[in-house]
Amino acid sequence: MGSVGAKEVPVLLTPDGRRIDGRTLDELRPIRIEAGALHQADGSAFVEWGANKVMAAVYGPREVHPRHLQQNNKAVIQCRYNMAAFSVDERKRPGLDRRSQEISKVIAEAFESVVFAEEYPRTSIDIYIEVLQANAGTRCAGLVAASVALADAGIPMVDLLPAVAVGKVGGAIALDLRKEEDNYGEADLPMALVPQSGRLVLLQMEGHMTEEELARSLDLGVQGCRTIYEKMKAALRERYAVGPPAGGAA
Amino acid sequence: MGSVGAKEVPVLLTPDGRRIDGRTLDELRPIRIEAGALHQADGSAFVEWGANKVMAAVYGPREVHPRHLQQNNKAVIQCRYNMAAFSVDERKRPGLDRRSQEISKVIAEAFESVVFAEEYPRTSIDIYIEVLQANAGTRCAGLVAASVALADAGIPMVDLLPAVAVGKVGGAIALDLRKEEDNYGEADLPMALVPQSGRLVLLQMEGHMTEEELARSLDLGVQGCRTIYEKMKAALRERYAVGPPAGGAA
Amino acid sequence: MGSVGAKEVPVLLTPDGRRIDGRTLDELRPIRIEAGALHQADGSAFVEWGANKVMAAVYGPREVHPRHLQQNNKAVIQCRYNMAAFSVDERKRPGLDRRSQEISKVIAEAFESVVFAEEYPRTSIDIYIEVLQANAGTRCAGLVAASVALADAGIPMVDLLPAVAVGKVGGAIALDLRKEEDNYGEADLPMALVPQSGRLVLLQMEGHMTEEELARSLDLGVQGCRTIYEKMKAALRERYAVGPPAGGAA
Amino acid sequence: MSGEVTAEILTTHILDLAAEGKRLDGRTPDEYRRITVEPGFVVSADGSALVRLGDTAVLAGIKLEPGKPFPDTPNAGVLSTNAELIPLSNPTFEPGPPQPGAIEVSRVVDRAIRAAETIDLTRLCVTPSEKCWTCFTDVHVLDHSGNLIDASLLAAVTALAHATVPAKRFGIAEADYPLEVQHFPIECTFVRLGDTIVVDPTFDEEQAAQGRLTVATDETGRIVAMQKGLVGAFSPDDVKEIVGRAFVHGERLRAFARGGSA
Amino acid sequence: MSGEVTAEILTTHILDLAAEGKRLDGRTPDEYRRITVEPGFVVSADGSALVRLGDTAVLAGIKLEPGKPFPDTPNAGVLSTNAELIPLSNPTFEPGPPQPGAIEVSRVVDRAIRAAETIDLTRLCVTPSEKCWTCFTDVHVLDHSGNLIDASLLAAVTALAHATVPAKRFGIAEADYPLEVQHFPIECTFVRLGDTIVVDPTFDEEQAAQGRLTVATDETGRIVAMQKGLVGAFSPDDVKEIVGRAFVHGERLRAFARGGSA
Amino acid sequence: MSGEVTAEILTTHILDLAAEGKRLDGRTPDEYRRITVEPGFVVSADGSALVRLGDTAVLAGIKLEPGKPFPDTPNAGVLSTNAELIPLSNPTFEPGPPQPGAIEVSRVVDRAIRAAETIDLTRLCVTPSEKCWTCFTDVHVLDHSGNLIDASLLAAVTALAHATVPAKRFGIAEADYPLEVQHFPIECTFVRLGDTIVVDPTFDEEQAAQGRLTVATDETGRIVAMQKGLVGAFSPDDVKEIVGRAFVHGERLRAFARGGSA
Repeated sequence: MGSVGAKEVPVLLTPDGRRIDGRTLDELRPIRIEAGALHQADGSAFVEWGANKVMAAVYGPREVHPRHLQQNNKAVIQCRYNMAAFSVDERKRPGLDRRSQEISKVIAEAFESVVFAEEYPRTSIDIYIEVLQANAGTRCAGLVAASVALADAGIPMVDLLPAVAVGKVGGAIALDLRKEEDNYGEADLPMALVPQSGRLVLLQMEGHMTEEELARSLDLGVQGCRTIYEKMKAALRERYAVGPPAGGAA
Repeated sequence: MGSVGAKEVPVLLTPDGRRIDGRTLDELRPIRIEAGALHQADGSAFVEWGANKVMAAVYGPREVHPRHLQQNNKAVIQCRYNMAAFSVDERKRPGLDRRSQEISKVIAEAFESVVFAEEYPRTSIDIYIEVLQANAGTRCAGLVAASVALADAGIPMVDLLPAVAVGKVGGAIALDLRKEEDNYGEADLPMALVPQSGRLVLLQMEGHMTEEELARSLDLGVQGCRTIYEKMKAALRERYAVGPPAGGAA
Repeated sequence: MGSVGAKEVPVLLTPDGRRIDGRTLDELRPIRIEAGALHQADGSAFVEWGANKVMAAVYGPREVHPRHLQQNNKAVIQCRYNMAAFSVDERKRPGLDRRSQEISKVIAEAFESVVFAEEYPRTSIDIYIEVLQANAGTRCAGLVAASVALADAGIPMVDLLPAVAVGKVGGAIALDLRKEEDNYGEADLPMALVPQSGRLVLLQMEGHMTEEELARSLDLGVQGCRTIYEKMKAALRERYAVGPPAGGAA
Repeated sequence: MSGEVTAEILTTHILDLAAEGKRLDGRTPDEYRRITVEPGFVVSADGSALVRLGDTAVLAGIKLEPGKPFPDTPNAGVLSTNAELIPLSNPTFEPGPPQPGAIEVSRVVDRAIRAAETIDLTRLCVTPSEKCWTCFTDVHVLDHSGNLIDASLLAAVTALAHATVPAKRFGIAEADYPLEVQHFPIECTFVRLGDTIVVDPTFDEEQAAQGRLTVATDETGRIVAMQKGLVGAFSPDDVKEIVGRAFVHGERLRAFARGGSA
Repeated sequence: MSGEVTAEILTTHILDLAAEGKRLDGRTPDEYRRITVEPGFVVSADGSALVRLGDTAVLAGIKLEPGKPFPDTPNAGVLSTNAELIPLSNPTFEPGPPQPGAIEVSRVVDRAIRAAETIDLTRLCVTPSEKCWTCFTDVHVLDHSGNLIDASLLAAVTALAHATVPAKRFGIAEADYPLEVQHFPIECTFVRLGDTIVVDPTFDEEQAAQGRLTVATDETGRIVAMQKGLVGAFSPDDVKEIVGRAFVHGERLRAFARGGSA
Repeated sequence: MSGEVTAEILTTHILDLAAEGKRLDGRTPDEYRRITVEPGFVVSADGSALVRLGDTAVLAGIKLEPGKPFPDTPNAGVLSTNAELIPLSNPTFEPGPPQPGAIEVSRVVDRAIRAAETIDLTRLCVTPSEKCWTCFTDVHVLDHSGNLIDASLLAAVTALAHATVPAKRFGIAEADYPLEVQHFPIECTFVRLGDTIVVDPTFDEEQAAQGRLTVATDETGRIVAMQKGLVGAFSPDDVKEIVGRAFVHGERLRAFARGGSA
């Protein structure tokens, strides 16, 4: 979001509306989703999205740890979003920083909004998201991976949760920012959609936009989510077509 | 307590026995006590004492956390004395340092000596003291606030616990030290009194005094506690006269 | 193990096969074992071995803390190996570092291999090892002390666990390295033996040796363990001869 | 157990009222509780403000200390924002490391302050690459009766607006001088109660809520931060409506941050 | 409870099979699972490798940063090895501080890398006593189906062998250059199942094991590290036999670290 | 449960005895247990002492390291005192972060050492504002059979009195030299058992106690620190009586700190 005293800003938008990597304003980066990428987890998915690589695993419903979090009338949904030390340019110290804890919270709340948690009282559904390689949009990639992992684990949900970030770059509203756009752009707006109801269960914003720009961003994001939704369903279809655990993040 | 290599010492005592703020040796700083200053707590009090501002809240009797501290024959009394980061000249890192933990322990033990804990087996009575602005004597101000908060919460006690520090300043024994006196004085002796029995349930000392000076200090402190006791009772009377939560630290 | 850029290496081996302290290659440092050195512990032992001073205490079988570690069919064996801040040349920060945690783990596993844990289901047997003065070989000294402490506590075991380190120093295989030998030598190989079965329950190695050197090291270590075994039994005989707690690390 | 039952009954009641456009404390859906703002409450701080939002009370304190600029921003000072949800303020808070709720408040407040460029960080630079001011904003929640985010940012911005740089005390300048604030971000929080969206929720309304949305705006007409929280969902149209309402309330609350008093 | 019973039946079955020299997945006692090695899996790292050992998957990433040499080794860079057994990889792992198992993996991997002098640390010195490279090796276990130590060291050494020193990015040299590895330590792990000693144990075999022994060898014929783990015992003759087998397997696995691909 | 009952019976018995001026171990109310002091117990420390007070055993070790003076005391070295109540020493201690009891011992010992000006801190300054000695006193409780504070301070002061500044090892001077102690604070602890106040309580007496009071005195006749602990109360007259007794015992215990041996 344009930090003070930062070095010279690269050209983020060409006169003919092309972005730094040649995409149009409403174009997603390439995305590849693999359901069932792990063997130990009850459900898992690996997502490669632009230069992001994110693994998600789901365990549960199972016993709640720590015990005092147990709820009598529903499953507890716990999420741990974590970045590998080597996933970013400057090495990150292992462990959850405040940013990771905040993201874990909003992702857990997003899934609590769609999982039929009351079907599994006194249990825990644990979602683990590991960012292995980061290039802007990791929380959305994590949501997409976790959503497919939940489906892979057979957890009943209202719907899958496609997610994408919209941003403001060089004055224009653009879909699915990559790292340079996120670093030097004016705003970043990640969101997650329940396709069935058309409602948002995750929404954050940082930067600055006008009311009118926000309205356009929401519409662009919803449209992006619907595209990703199709890819998520395709990944799950492929998984069930293949049968037993495929195994292969690579 | 006069640290090594410290800068020049201010004049702490005038030839006519007046202190840096004009008080006599046995004079307290102004003190204002407001019972019921908070809405969420079961009992609360705000104390402004000289340039100290201290808030106390009491929760309980309630379930014990962590559970393994539960006692079968009485309530556990837990205390957390904490200083806000901005309460002192040099910013304090958030969280309990060793000093705060020691003070929490001696305050908890002081209240355990007067609360009828056996009336509430298997429960916890939790005392929280927050120092918002500090100017020497915060543990005594905290004790006074917590004591009024316990009464406000309806916890049965032998008696209220007035508290005050006595010190040695410029060679003289003086009541209720302020910051400069504490920093450059020779000794500090905080105490808390059970007025009914005339016994002390908190007593600490740091610095140096003779046996004779200590004896005089104890007498002066007991006298100061009795004055504060009256103010505590007045604050509680006012609280019950008014009725429902007053609300207003300011 | 010969760190990069270290200062000049002392002469570790004379032409006639004598070591820095005059010992032969297969000679142990002096060792003194005192069973029952503490009063509070259920079992204890103090070991002075060369310039090492190590205290061990055993508590249990007793309730398991934390509770969720409890096992229905056997006792849990927990070990905490700790070094005092002043036990080494450069002051060690209090608390368990990663090395101490690893050593705690392998020592616990060694004792789990010989204690009849199934006789005490749902309990914990807690082994505490405190290194008060360190001079290479502290994990072996700790094992010896803990083993005697377990016997002193009356915990039934297959056998005592003598332990010793073998190393490679100045090209030769040598028994029971002292600090200079460990710092400038080529390899260190601590082991713990079950004398009855002739099997090893602890074995670690760091440095470099050939396959043939390793074979000789194992034989030398087993021989050293058998010598120490006799001293351990003697210490326990003395303890029971004397009767009630002796008391005296010094 | 009985606590859970009570909570369920209360939730049902709140939702029933909301369906009629009513609230437990008599407010309309688009009405804030009474606000008071007291700058300078703590003299040991370089700036401070006590904010009350109905029964919610939050104290923010500022401390400035000399520090070192980050290598990638050699001409800028450093901001650090921290919110403590101390157990004094609510029966549900436990002592211990900061909980996700406290971290969320810290980060949402911090994000608004940064994105709005509340402070001109270049003015906090003393010697490029070598020395700058680090500005710590500590938010201490004293009484948690709901809507901590709005109260916390209002307290933080008011404290910043009334803060002094202790340049003399640290021997960096001849005299202390005002910190100065260049923008005034304000956060307005809404929760969904069935089909009704209410502003400035109480603690009980937050428990009953089906989604929470916070929108930060500044005095230039920009949206500078947003945060959806809690379980629940908002349609894009809900979001647009909320943003409009946030601009209106933001304007009114900003006067408190500037002027201070009620 | 029923989980415990299942585990006991499985253990008995594994031990019965082992008595006949058989294994649950059809391997012989001296056979590794299928190995694949993918260097460069993570481009944000200065070096990386994804290693699969049957169903076990481990990712190692290298990061180099300028730092300060230790006072007692002024001419050497600094190595730091860390293994994270993240809860994503196995149902038995809990979030929280590193458990003893993770610490053991970290330390056994670290010990082999150091004792083998895998990296010539003097080449990581920039200015003696003042500036050097700190080389962080982070091992991220993704799928824990047994034998983490062998997979972790193989991933770490492969990542080091394919790593680049980011000298240009940090303004220390005109161009980045390869890190270079001077020795290739390989760890081979064995467990005792009754009287049979099997290599490359699965997760279930580790649960059933009566002792585990890891032997690290390098390409010059040296043993560089050993670690006995788990409850159980080995005779000196067992150890000698295992060391011999470790040299044979080590030779084969080393090819993966050098070449990278399967 | 039965443990609780046993403890109650023991407490009653201790109080009954105390009412007659007797104690479980045959001592009078004003009698210490047998004291032995062994300086130099640990040669890896720069100073050390093992103190036994009956069945209580405490080991103190000193380490001096070069450091930086605090900005507000540029001409003074730094003291750091830490007491570890390790779980080896008593069945009630758990591994983990320091408990309030351990923190209290650390702080009460530290307070006496500082207030008595045991060490002339200006002698620990090497270069004003730049370099000084940091003197770490670590107290390791080995056997906790009551009265840790008295044993800990006695061990700490003895260790300081016999410590050496390792100036040669750190290249700061040609030779090491004695640390030198200028005052000898001694803490004496008393507990109330009914109307009887006894000195040097055992672990069981501490459990039965109705208040504990520690008084530190030095050889110049000054009181330098006090600490009331545990549940219970003392009248001002009790305090005055205890202070008088503390001066008498202090004189005797001080001989151990100076001379070392029993």
